[in-house]
Amino acid sequence: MPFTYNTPEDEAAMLAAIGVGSIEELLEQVPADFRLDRPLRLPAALGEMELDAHTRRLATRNASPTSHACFLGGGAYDHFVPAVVDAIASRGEFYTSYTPYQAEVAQGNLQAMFEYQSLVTRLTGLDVSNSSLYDGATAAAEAVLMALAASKGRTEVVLPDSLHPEYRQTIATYLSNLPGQVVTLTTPHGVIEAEALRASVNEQTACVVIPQPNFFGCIEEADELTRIAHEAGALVIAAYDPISLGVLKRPGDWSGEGAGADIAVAEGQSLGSPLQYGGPYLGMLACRESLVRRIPGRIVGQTTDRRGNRCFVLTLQTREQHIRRDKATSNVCSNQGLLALRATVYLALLGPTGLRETAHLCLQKSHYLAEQLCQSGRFEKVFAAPTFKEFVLRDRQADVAGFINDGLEHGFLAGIPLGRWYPELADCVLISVTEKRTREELDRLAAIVSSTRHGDAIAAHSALQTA
Amino acid sequence: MPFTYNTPEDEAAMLAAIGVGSIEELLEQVPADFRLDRPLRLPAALGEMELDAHTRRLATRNASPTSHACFLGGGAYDHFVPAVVDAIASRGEFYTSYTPYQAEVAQGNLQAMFEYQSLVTRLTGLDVSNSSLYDGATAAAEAVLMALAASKGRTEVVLPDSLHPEYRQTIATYLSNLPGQVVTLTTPHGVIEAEALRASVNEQTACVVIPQPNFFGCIEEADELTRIAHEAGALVIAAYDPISLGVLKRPGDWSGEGAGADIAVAEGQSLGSPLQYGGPYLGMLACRESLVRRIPGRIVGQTTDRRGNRCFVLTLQTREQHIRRDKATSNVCSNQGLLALRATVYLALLGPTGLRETAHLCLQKSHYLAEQLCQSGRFEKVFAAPTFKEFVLRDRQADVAGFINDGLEHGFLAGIPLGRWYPELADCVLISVTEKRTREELDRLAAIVSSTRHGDAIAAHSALQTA
Amino acid sequence: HDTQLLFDLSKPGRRALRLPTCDVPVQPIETLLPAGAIAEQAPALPELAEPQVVRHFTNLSTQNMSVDSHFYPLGSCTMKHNPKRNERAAGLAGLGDLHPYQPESTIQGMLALLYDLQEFLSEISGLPACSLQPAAGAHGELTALWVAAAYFRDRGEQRTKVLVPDSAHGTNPASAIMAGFETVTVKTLKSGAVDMEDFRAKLDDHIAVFMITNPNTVGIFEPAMRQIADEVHARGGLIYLDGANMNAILGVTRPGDFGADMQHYNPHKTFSGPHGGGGPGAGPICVTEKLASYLPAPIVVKRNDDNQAPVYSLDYERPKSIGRVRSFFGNTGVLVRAYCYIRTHGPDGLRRVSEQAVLNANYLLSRVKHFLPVPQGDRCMHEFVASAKQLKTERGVSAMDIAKRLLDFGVHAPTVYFPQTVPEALMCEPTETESKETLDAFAEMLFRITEEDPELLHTAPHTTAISRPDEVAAARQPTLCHCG
Amino acid sequence: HDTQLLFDLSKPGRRALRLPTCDVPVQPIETLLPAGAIAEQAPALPELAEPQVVRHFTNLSTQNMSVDSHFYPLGSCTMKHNPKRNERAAGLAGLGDLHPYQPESTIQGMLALLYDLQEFLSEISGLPACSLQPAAGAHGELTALWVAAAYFRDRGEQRTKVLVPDSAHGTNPASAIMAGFETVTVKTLKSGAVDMEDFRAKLDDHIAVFMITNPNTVGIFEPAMRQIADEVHARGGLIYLDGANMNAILGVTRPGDFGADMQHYNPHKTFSGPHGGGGPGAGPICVTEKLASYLPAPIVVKRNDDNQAPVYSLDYERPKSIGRVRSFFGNTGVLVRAYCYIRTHGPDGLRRVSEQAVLNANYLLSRVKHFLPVPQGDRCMHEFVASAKQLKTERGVSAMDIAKRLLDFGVHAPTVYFPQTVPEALMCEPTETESKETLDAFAEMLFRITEEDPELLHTAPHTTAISRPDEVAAARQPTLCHCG
Repeated sequence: MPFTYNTPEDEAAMLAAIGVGSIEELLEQVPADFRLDRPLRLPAALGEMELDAHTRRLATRNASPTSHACFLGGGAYDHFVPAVVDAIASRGEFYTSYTPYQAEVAQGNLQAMFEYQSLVTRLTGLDVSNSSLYDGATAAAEAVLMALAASKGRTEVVLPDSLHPEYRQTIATYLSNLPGQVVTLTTPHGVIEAEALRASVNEQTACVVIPQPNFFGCIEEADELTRIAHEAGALVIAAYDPISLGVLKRPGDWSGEGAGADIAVAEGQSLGSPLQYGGPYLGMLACRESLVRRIPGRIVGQTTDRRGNRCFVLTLQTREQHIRRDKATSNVCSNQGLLALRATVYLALLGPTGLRETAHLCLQKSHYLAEQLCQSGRFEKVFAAPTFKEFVLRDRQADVAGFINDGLEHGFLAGIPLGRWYPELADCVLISVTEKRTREELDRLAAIVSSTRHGDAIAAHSALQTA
Repeated sequence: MPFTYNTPEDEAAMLAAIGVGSIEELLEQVPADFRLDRPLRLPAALGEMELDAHTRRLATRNASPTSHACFLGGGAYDHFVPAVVDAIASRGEFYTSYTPYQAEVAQGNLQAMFEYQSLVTRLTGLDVSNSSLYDGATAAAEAVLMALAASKGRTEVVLPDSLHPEYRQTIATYLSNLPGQVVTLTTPHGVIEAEALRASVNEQTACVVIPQPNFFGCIEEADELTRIAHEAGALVIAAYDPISLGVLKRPGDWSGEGAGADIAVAEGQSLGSPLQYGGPYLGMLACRESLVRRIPGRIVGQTTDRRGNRCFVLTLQTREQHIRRDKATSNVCSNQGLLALRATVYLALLGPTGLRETAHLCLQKSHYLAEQLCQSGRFEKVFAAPTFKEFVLRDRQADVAGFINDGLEHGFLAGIPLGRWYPELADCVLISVTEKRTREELDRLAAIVSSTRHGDAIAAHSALQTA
Repeated sequence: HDTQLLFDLSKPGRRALRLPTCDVPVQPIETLLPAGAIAEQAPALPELAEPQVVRHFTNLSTQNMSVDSHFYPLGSCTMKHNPKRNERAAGLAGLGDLHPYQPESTIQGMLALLYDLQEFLSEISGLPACSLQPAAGAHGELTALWVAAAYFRDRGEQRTKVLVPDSAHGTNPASAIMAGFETVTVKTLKSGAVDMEDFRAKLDDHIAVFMITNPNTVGIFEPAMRQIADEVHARGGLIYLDGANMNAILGVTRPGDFGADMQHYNPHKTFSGPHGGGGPGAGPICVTEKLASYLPAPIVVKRNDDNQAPVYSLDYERPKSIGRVRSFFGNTGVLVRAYCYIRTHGPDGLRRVSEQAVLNANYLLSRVKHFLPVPQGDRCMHEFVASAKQLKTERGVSAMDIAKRLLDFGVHAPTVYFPQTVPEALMCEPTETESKETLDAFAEMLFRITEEDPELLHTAPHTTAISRPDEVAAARQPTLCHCG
Repeated sequence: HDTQLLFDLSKPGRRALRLPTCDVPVQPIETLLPAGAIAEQAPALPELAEPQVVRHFTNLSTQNMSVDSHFYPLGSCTMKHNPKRNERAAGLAGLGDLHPYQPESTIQGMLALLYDLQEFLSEISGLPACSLQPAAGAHGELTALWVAAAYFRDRGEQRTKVLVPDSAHGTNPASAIMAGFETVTVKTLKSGAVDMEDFRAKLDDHIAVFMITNPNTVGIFEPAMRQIADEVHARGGLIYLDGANMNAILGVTRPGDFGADMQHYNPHKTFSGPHGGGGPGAGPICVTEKLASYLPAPIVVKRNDDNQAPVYSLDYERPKSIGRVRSFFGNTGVLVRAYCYIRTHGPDGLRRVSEQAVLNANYLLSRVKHFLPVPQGDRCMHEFVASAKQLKTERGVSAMDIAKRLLDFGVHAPTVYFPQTVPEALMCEPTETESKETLDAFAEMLFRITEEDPELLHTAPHTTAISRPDEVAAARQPTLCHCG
């Protein structure tokens, strides 16, 4: 038992002080007929060395973006994580502390959260941010609930097909037992059409969720769409990619400064967090000042202490479940503090120039790859709309699985088949290109598509090994 | 320039304050004819992401004890490093601090060093320890210099062939321009013979270095050898493996408690430090009280501060180069503080039971493997002496290179050929087994030796992949 | 105390990260993106050098108390030791870096781990079906309530109410509301037990779920658990077990065996996942067989073909599923740590965890009760709630005063003012990963504090960088960001 | 201030690490080992639980000042920022875990890195041959002197003396003695420059090596470097360059170009390897062509066969080599970090490092000289030495008082009382990785201190856990271990 302290002598002394003869006697608080009368059926304990060997063995049974060049996106991205982010986030004082209920001994977390909130408002162009939610999808769902609550009486939520399918599914679950209906907007051309939106919004519309860039990587006409939604009295919820804000207009600025989105949500994994098979990630949520008391989750505020020093505390807690119980804005308790810290460190390292350069590299490289893949003749672009860092291609051979398998064989995680979510796009693949991908990798991926001869591809692969 | 701060505005302000027009003007302190008039011929700068990709590419061009089961020893061992050791040693306050010259802001390092010294005296059974030297070989050389200085007039240093050849080479270098001659003791049976030692020591002998276990993994008759050396008035320098002290008698106890080795040196890499291709490692040196003022390197002592609190300081500094210059006991300045910290954490985690269990696993598993390999018929034991965790085998097929290549092919770093250091053992291999090796690995290594058919071996290898 | 913000440290032109130059032909951005979509300038992030960033956050970190550095008896939060070995495993290339949409063939190791974890959690809870998807405890509660709602909907039953004891975590009623139920509060007795009279008065055929925390939030095992479960079940309702206190009962008793139909886990409490300053956690849930088909998709399944190595895959074909409750698989990084923790302990070790947690809590209770009354009595499971009511009445010393003063002694405060059923509550959960020496020192500190000058306590803490921040001002005129 | 030692925390029976049971047949230990070799009991190590170990060392760490947390202007030590990216690279599987006796075919990536590093160091120094083997700066000095001795022996010359300026690091004379030479001290002037008269008086045909630090230890570039080198060379001697101060001249000038025959590097200073609380460092050396054959073996060599990828190997066939100076290849972990640092900077970046280091030092000098005289004058390279002599005389305030008081302000002290040629010396090296803001704050602190009440200073520091330890008592009756 490496993590417990009590020696047999300790136990004896403690039991005597308690006034019982054994630990068993203490456990008699649990009625006998509830007691488990056998050991749990679990594998026997592993020492650290065995655990280490075991987990390493499991890890070697996986391919990963470390071993394979990764072109998978779809809401989770292989962006570069600077070493400083890991170094800071692995400090025990950060990752082994709890929710900062005692502000005097939690200024580290509280100030970092305040900095996070400040960075998010600067990123989005909105007034306030909370200190994190679970992930992009639940942040979107919480934003929808905020909008429904804010626009009393309105019950419709317009979701375009170009919004991440798992976000749409999550929102549907969140609405499943509540008054609030999803109105689906089809996007046959890969983006929301202004006319279609105009036809979908009315006095029942609480909000419209506008993804930017959307799930297909396409750029929505956010200015126009925002105007349409606002004209109908609906709130606009932006679902943005934080990296894209190195080049794209901020949600708060859509359709003109201060006239933009009312709430902006994002998956913050791109900002310095590892992919770790889907989570924990970082739900980001910012909004206009007027919505501040409807925000779900923790918020940190600045104040002064009894000596007059600037300091930070959890604030507006009357929104929260631990105070308001069934009247709370949300049931959120644990948030993603450590991931928000990672995003804070990441953005501090990047600065405005680093963010812009990162976004530009994604933009340029993804367009280059799309072009190379289309030139092969096997693929064609599906949507005409401009894209940021990912794009949808149609395999003229209708063999997406084959393409992905060929990629694997040559050291690539080549793309995401879209058939699971979009049956009509069963012959299509979503390909994402981050700043990490080198031209050499892009050219090799294009080469295995162009070449049907196996030998060439193998040669390309060996080239990598000697690089 | 990610690590510098000055903006052009800063530079201008600073130059103005200094009273010069440019940095160039400051550099004119260097005479013009010495100035380099071209850029250094170095590769262009890499951003962090590029550096990361580059170093990962270099790493994938190496096989390693992470990817291959490692049976290499010879003074550097693949022992298990608990995660706590890495977590503590990667705290910036430890690894980015300097030699604790200002005790008030270095109690962390000073106390850890004091604990290290205390642990080493308990490990060795000797009175005092310094706070580290470069590695085992230089610790041995420094010990020899100590012994020569202590036994004024005596100039001979007896080194057996069973001492690590690189330790012998290092000692020879250290003695190259000093009064002090090496007397070599051959060890045809893998250990020092008492009679041979008796014949080599005399009133000129300053010291005898006794390795335990020795380079061949064999157990020396340390008690008897110590008595012989001491009878001749020579000092005994033990060169021990710290892990072996989980089962073997402490150097200070050789030939009876308090009658043992006078100085004990070791390579401390085994105690929680990574292999990292040969360094940095940890030179350990402990000795009797009477030799304390001849110790090379830093020593930490306990004292009290002006308020009467227990605290720790660098002490006995009049031995050292920064005070005594050409009268110092050694020129050592930088030591291996971070590695000593690792050893301290490692020993704190192991405790007496963990150290004993680790030693026992090495002992049992190495004997098991030796037996399995010999049963194959291809190998035979070379020396009759008992061994601890490594052993020398002779390849009856005299194809050590073939054995090692076969091993590589099946995922093993199988052993160290001895021919480089011992031409007479050119058909021999040194094999080491730590607690990390599993029976399955030992059996598979034995299997590839037994089997001459390639197919079987491949099958054995695939078994690993699916484990 | 230096409260310089990142923004205060910024100077135009500083850089901490240099990106490579573009190695593909660069096209004018206007040809790639519509003019209206392009930002006029980059967001006003601070401009810093790397050493600044490192020093800023390193020093910030030391303003926190944490389990790595301090005793942290924050009741209900199970602030136990966070093993470094788990951090190492979760960070391995091949585990920590997998993309959520990789082909299943490329993640067999990860799926095997997750499948086994599903099985482990089911075995520990006695509830056979498991979903690893929820992102946190409260999210698990909500997911389970959605499952319950789907179950009743499927059966054509109109059940609108959820019973919640007044001592429950605030997440319980909040989750019930989000799942579309109304909450009905059930009173508890001074002992912390459910007031059976009140319970029976409120139990009817509209009750969908009784959300019970057992051991409850004062740390006692619900004495009427059997009756509660039987009577709820008799009315066709379901029992939901708030798993926050699982640390008390691992291998001792199983929720599925004492009547629960659903439960969540807090792996970051029970299974030592670090709390990360408030998160991330995870909230896997286990349910009975009859509720299994409503769990969120996907779930990891295992196929054993004859004589072949097992093949793992993700089962999305769950037509009755409530659907997704979040994106991607789940908080896998947290789940990997939980898996490691369970593998490290095995059956005997897990039971010993609970035994030692209960021993430590009872020992601390026995030391403290003499000067800080513990209304629930002399026994507890893994935590107990002391009350400073008498001190407050007699000397004006509040639970908050005691909590703040403890900070001066280098110990984190217990949870205060929860549960609301105990006046001036101090909820202490020492966990099994603390020593008798630490508990003795803590008890002595508490005693010493109860004897100290109340004035000293009202203004505590005295040794921390800041003291008693003005929370009222913070909430009244909120400053929520440093606006550039 | 808690000074509990590991031993104070120990209790019999505690365990932090569980080893697996033996999976091979266990034989009685007496059948494997001779009775006389077996220990009667295990060493008396402390017995601890893992949380204790983590908390103990976490809290110990915060008792240190470090570059990650504080400005650390410790002259001559180049306490610059230690990039985290280098730590990551050095810890990679495949770089950080290689066994030193792996077959060369299995370490081509590592050998390529080390080969390139040899080339980089040669280019930066202007000295064409390189050995990466020495373990630290002082070890590099010693190795170079062994090389010199071997060179002269090979030429049949009897040279017994090494010239060392009185301002040199103590390692210089200490290394000279260990290499079998006698040291002859050369005086320096108040400006820090070599006293040429004294130098010429001591230069003769028995001089093997002049060990010069340039920029020297007061931070000025030796004005008579040309003459010194010419005159030593004319007498057949060699110039050794103590590379501690290379941070001042990267890409600006090269030791090989200003007359050095040999030099060492301190990668943990110049190339940002962290200092680790006193080590590890590394001490690679570069030498001229004529000395190359005496370098320690092995050296990494590269073979380019036609149209093949280059093959790297270790060259042990060096018959004139002085032999080994340590075991294994070298302090590779430190060298990997140096390699990363050089690759991160490239030619322009390295030069900029020195430019900024010189700018920062001169700026600080310009701010400080008004109240803390700098005897060497108004200019320096990367560091300078101020003197508190006047303060000492007039107000009784010593360099040590100032150093200790700085700790109260959250800044590490400069190097004090070195070089011994400057009375009440305060040697400041700000490095290029500090900001103007930090330098301004530091200068203000220094000024404020010089105005403070001397009594306050004599008893400083006041805010640290301990203050002014009794070093005399420590040395007189040494307590060097906690003896069980």
